[in-house]
Amino acid sequence: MSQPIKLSYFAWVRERIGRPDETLQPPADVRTVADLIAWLSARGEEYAYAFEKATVIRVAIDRKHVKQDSPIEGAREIAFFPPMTGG
Amino acid sequence: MSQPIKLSYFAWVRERIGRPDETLQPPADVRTVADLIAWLSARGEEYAYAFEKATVIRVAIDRKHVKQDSPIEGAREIAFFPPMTGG
Amino acid sequence: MECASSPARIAVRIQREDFDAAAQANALTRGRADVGAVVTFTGLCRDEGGKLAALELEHYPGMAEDEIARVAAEAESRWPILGGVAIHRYGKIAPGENIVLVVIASSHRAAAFEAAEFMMDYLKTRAPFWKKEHLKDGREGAWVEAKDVDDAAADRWRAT
Amino acid sequence: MECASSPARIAVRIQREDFDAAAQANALTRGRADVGAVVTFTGLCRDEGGKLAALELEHYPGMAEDEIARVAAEAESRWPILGGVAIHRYGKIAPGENIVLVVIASSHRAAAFEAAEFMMDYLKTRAPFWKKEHLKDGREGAWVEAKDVDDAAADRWRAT
Repeated sequence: MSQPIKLSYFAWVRERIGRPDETLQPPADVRTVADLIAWLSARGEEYAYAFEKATVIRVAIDRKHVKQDSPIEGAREIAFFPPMTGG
Repeated sequence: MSQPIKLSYFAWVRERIGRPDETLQPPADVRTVADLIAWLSARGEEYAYAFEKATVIRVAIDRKHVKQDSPIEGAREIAFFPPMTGG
Repeated sequence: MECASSPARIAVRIQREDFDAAAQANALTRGRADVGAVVTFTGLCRDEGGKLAALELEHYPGMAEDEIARVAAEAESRWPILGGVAIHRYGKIAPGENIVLVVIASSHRAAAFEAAEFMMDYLKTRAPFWKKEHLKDGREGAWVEAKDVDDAAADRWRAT
Repeated sequence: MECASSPARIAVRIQREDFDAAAQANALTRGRADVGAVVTFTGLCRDEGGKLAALELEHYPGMAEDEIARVAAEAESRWPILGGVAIHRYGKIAPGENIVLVVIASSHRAAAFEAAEFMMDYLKTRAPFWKKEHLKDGREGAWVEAKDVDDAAADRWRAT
């Protein structure tokens, strides 16, 4: 039942993973943002490096900030990035 | 021993007294700002009217805010005015 | 008379180009006499004691606009705001250049000051922008780290 | 090296003429790259729902400058200020026109916001200016009354 999701990466998360975005279809047991981070981290060194301090990573689902325990069901785009430093 | 003092009035204090400034020589027993207000108030209706609510009147000696219990000795200029409404 | 939904009072723009803070502020007061206070905040790129050649500002297109609009909507719900503008630049920005602008017009000064400071505090911790340093010696510097003091500044608006 | 006394960083002017807020703010940042934040406050004459033709601002010449300079000196002692301007107009001012300007430049936004708001709060309760209303129907209105809320705004800076 899982859908393909566009994943976007910004700042040093993007640099570490080596691409700005990609579309992946996580398995059905990946239910929350935290599950998704764990699943990605197991995909390769670049992901493990990007998410090595998973708790500092900020996440947005469909362009809204969410917490890591948020469910990802129905998400079209999930973005991962460091704490913001604009302003 | 008392010296002539320039008295300045602003806003509705000026309007009530009917002049912007004057130089007066209060008697020696007028020692504080409050004494001066009482002495002026006894000089005529216009002063009594200006100082009818003496506690709201603000006072500056030589261009610095002072309280009504401040001594006036050595003052060259004493100004009386309502609470400020600039800004 | 139909009841129209109230228009957004704070305009939000994300752009590469510089902005003219004065023109933005003047546009908010032109032809009206109910504005008593305008607070303008301009954030500029510092050279960090001479070591910085530029800041590179990365942003999340789409979400950056949305998130600042959400911050603006919250400001409008908390203070009586007559008009406002929030502009955030992206791309390479040299020391001395503008990065961000918030202008708030209100009848009274406390609302204008508070809303402008609230917008900046929230924008700093919620708008998806990231700064990377480019150093004068040609090296690519580090990503600027988020500061706890900025989180604390944003948090204090929750108590009210 | 001789130790020179530090020059006043916040310029104070009392004038009848209008001011150009943008020119004042730009002058503070021109040619330097250590300013990270500029907060500009402009206070304008409101028409009070259409009833006001003008405000007449009376001031105490000499003391007005001195008192704002004292407020500025206190701001400089409390916050790391890189530059600033405070301008207060006097005379007859029509609705929509500028009355007062405070601009503060600092490295960081919290200092710029706080110092500008402090200056305005103190200036409102300590600078010797008085406003008289002139009404649209030709009548001379009342002297504007001082507000308790302004005293409260100034008082809160004492707790810090």
